[in-house]
Amino acid sequence: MSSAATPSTESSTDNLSLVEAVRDGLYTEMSTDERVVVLGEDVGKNGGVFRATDGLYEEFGAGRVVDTPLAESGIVGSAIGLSLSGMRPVAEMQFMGFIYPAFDQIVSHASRLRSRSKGKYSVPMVIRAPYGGGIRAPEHHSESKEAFFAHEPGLKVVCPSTPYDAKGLLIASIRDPDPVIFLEPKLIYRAFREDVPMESYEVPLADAAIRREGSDVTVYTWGAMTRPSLIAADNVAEEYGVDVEVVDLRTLSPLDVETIVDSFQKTGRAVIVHEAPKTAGLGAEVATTIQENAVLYQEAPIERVAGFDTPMPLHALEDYYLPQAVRIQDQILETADF
Amino acid sequence: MSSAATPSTESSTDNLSLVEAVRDGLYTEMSTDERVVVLGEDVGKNGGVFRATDGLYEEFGAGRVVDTPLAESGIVGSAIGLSLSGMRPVAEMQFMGFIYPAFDQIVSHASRLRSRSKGKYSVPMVIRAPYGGGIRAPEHHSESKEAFFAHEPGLKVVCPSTPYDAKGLLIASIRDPDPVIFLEPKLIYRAFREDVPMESYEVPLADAAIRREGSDVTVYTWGAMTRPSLIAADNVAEEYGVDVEVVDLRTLSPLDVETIVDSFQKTGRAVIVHEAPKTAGLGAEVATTIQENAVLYQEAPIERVAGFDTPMPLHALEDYYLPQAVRIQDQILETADF
Amino acid sequence: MSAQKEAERSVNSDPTTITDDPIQILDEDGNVLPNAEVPDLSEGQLLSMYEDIKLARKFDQRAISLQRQGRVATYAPMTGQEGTQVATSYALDDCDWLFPTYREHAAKYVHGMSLESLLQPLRGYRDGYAIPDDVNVMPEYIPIATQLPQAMGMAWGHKKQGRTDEAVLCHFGDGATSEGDFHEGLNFAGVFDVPAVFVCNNNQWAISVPRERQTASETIAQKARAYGLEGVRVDGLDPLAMYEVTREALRKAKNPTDDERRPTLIEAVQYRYGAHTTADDPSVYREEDEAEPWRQKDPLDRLQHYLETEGILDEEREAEIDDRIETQLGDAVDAAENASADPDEIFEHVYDEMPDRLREQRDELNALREKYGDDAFSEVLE
Amino acid sequence: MSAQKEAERSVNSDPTTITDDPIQILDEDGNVLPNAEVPDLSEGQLLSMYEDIKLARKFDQRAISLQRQGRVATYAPMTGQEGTQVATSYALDDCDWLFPTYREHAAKYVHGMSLESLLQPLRGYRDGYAIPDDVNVMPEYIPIATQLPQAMGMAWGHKKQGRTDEAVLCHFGDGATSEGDFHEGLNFAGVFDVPAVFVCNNNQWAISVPRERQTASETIAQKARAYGLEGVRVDGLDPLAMYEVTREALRKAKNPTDDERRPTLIEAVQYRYGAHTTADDPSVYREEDEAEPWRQKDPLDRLQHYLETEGILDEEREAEIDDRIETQLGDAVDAAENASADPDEIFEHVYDEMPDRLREQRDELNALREKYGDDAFSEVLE
Ligand SMILES: Cc1ncc(C[n+]2csc(CCOP(=O)(O)OP(=O)(O)O)c2C)c(N)n1
Ligand SMILES: Cc1ncc(C[n+]2csc(CCOP(=O)(O)OP(=O)(O)O)c2C)c(N)n1
Ligand SMILES: [Mg+2]
Ligand SMILES: [Mg+2]
Repeated sequence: MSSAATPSTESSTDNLSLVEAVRDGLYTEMSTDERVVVLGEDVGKNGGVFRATDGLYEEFGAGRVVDTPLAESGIVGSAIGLSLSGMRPVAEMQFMGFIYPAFDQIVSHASRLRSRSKGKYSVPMVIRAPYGGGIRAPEHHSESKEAFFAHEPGLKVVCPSTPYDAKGLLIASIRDPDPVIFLEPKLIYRAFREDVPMESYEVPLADAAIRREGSDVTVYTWGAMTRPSLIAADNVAEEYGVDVEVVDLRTLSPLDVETIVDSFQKTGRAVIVHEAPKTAGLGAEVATTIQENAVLYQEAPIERVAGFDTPMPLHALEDYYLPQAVRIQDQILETADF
Repeated sequence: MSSAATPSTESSTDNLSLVEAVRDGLYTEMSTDERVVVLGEDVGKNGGVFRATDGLYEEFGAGRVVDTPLAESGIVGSAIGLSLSGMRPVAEMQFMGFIYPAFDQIVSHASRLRSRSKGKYSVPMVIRAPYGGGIRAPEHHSESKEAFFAHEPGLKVVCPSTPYDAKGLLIASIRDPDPVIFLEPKLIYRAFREDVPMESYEVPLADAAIRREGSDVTVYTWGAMTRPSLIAADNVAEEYGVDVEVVDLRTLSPLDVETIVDSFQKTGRAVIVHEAPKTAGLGAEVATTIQENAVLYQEAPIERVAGFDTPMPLHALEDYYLPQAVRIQDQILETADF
Repeated sequence: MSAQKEAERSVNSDPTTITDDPIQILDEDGNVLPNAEVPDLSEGQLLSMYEDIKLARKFDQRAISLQRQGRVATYAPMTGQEGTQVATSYALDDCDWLFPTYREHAAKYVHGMSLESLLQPLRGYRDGYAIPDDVNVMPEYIPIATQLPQAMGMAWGHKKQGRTDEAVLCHFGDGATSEGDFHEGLNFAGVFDVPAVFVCNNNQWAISVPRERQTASETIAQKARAYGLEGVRVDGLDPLAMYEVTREALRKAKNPTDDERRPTLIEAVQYRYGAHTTADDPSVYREEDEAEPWRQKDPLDRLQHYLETEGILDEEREAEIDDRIETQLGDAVDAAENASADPDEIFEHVYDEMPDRLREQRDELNALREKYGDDAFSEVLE
Repeated sequence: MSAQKEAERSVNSDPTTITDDPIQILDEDGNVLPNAEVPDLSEGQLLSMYEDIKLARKFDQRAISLQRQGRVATYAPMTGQEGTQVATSYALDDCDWLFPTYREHAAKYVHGMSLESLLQPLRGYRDGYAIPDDVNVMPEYIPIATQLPQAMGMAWGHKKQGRTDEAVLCHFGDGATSEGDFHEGLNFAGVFDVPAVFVCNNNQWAISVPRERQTASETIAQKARAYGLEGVRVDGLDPLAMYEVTREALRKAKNPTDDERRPTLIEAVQYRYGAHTTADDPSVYREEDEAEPWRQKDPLDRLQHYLETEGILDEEREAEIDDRIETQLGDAVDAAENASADPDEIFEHVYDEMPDRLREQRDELNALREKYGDDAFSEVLE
């Protein structure tokens, strides 16, 4: 099931940042499937507050790249209706912290129309939202609440950590027959570039990616926390000879249990890293799943390095809130030494 | 920390069902604290669709028992404002499935006003909601999503399983300086009666209750699932001689980690029972907390008996969805035999 | 304050607005009002409209009695509101879409759903929501007002695809007008000018909360102005007026003239004769006799009177109608009572493809059923 | 359709409404309009109102420049809107409450907050939200429109406690009118008739979305009718008109006559001269010269002209004012730049009493800081 998603070796690639890859994914799908429409606040002329829809309005026109009124329940609710009419809406929530007014439409309807109608109606649609902290943003702009959506049956939850995956996962999400919450790690929107094929490709919504192979401890993470996890892994390898495997979950719901458990059976030790508050975060599900499936392999408590159980502080203190390499590293060593 | 909350031995008691105890808790607090106001849909003349506010309108008048327009965000938002003005609002959500329109007010504001203002502003308030399935209710009327609220820092989440606790926890919640989500197990609203002191008393929002002592396996549960857990415990004791401890968490956030871990250190085996969907439910947090704190005591995988990762089926099938004694029992035996 | 301001303010701020009586074609007794024109419906259509309203009323009685016998779960009666339900659905073309609430049983039936399918969910089976492919009805909406943005979105999609001949008609109650989704849905409808008709079934009550405590606005129709839309008040107990107004709103939705906007908010002024649902006891919060003036305007009686006056309906026809209704209802109840469901259904259609974890959960459940038998699961938990 | 219906419909449905020009006292040049009466403000009050508007403008410039230098984070400018902000806060009594958004810096300042406290959050420190006890200002509201139900609720609480002399004034933008919370808040305000004034700062833009795409209603003031409330349109660049209208709305909120309802929706017609925030580039979505007609009506210029004409302001006074402003701004920036925060703060005030789990998390963090030093935490993650 798992596959280390390396950029394809196609000749025609672009060197893209993660946010550019999101844009490219939208562009690619809109070019080939006219059912795809993008809607949200400031996604049109303005090209999105993070430029994720840059140029799409000029390319596809106001009918397919739609600036809506400022109303998230209206955006998601009308996207459900668009989907029912046969379109493939991609709705943008400007920040994950502003998805809550749409919560009812998402959990009461988008997630359930298929099962409510015994399969007659379905709402293929994508809700994109930049999530997470670390960019000195004001309050409410740093939310990371993937666990809310992972707890709701009928939704898929996806979170890329590389430009290549961002494009491939987004395309797969748009084509997916089920509603997908697509969380974009805005901390690394422009942090690095990667060669991304110009043509269309999918990264399947089923597989975690092993970002680094290792045999002593597995770090499970996703999105923006993948990078500090990899840094921490390199550091402990170099300084302490601890060999860390880093698993990037990529699809947060449904989870790729096989890859998660396989890695643990190899290492017997796990650290889970996420920036959401620790309590009742997705880390708890990963830890529980591991020990349900592989308790006999377990050699140390499965630990979480996570955001604290507090609101995100204002930016002067946010570096203390987010799991930094130093925190991850310290935990890896403790877990390795248990 | 833990205390088996047995009815006090006061001479003046009433024999009350759980919903009557909720009503009595409201009545008691409203009688002594005029800041307390009750608001919601149909809570006034109608006395609440479950009669949880029966007679309060007649007793305290339309100014303190307020029928609001049909708008949950308006109810919670205005309750926040009432609280800021010095009142002690108790807002009713008619069913937990209808709390979602108010989600933004709860997670973005009620939970954070204290920390946002460095302690200047706070919003002591209670949001009551009947939760859970099993009463042949229509769609959306059987939600059990306590995990959403347990994941949000700044909120407390409370869930009684007995009439005595319902009254004492509700009074403690109303008096608590922080916002409390108070989930009422409507399946057992009228299932049994218990002697409940007529006067005012608090059951602290900090302590889990050991409902049954045992040494082989601990079952962690709350609310409506406490009863089938106890039935299962009795059955396995009788039929297989397995000695089960049943811990009723009562306060779901913050968790009473001490009681949870103490019991596990005694039994080394745990089953968690909840009716919410399994994935990313609160059971995952309990399991993870246990193994973080007591992995060396662990003798079997910690297992969950939970709702399935599906929407609640219509009532013809809901008995298969909810954890029944038979499912709990089977899991207890498997865990005991591991 | 300056005189200028004074003057302007009085224009700007006039909080009083539409107090007009709702549009009627039939008077309270069922006579055509002077100057009113009856809609262009054939005798056959008028007769079958009457039959459907009567069927709706009998269905209601049957469902309530089934509930009392414990044979179906909580039911939301529609007596008094059948006129609006039937007439609005008569105004629909087959290709139009219907977004109903938990109360629009008759509206769904007229737009193509079987009586049996209306009963199935009440018996706990989903089949009634697996609506046939050629029937453009959505499963009922229970979370109040959530259907408005969705109906708006579907109409928007139709417009984007050039399918403006497929309009969307969305029902909701007076209570629903207080929810944020009412506002967001109608505001979007105004901005994107979509082929949709929004019908507020103002039955004066949202469970126990009377219309006057729901909003301080004098009418619900006037709320349309907040969205730049047309708002129309109609006598919801006058099936002919409801038909005509809805038909005209649908015409405009599909084919507006240059100075018309597509969407309309229709306030259908009605009364909920009975309980909110079979779980509700209205005597706790309202006077029994409050219903009287409304019953005087009963849609079934009025249409009957009109049809008799016009010589379209007579005793013989009435008897035929009653017979047909009895047979239909009997058959529907029988069929619904024969429904059954396999626990495997719980796991199906959650996703297009069943995830591994769900498959495991299903298999575990089935293993337990095998081991302990189905009876072990039907233990009463309470 | 019947003539009767035709006639009724035209009354019921008229979607056109208030197109009047907003209320003004000063014309675009700052001359008092014929028939207009200037509000009852002393020379000293008028002068200090002018000074505060000027201070607001300079504060804006300073904050933008601090942001460009990387000394503060994203800032939401208010140039063009200071007139409304200052005038509405002048209309408040000290005991009244202010619910601001991220843009009402000047409104907060006038109602009692220090300049320094406005800058602290921009530097990442919460102190600016720990508002002094005698200052009735809420921390700024960022999730759009969420403040309306809360402001309504506080006013409701005051009314319940007989404290109707403590009114609540709630700010929000034109974009905010599309959110469900706008609707729910105003509808509750109408039903419970609370002492609150709702000020929509219609600055024509919600980031890149122009007012016409936000709603199809012609004015925002007319939305008040959906709630049975009074809606007033005012020239938001006319500080005297804004003061007068707000003052009158507050009077009515606290002390309505028998035929008045307490709450008012004020649409303050303005223009956002600059960017939405310092992270925004308006040239992408609007023409630079669109601002021109608005700049012609600039509140600072108009008040200056008025005060000069009245002989209240002269060069000397202007110079004094400028000096004071410079000193104040310099001091505020210095003070804000000296702020600091202890990581322990993260864990404080989440609950009244710190739960064990939080205490542990705090202790773990401090142990790590001890072990690795604070620098290890300031690694740039991107
Ligand atoms: C969001 C939400 N809140 C509360 C409820 C519970 N509830 C069901 S029906 C109802 C009253 C609805 O009144 P109205 O909109 O007037 O429709 P009616 O029932 O009168 O047809 C309420 C409060 C719900 N279904 N959804
Ligand atoms: C619920 C929510 N959605 C989106 C945003 C992002 N956002 C911040 S300001 C803004 C525009 C607000 O426009 P308006 O209400 O007109 O106020 P203005 O900024 O013009 O003062 C948006 C979309 C937000 N803060 N909250
Ligand atoms: Mg109603
Ligand atoms: Mg604006």
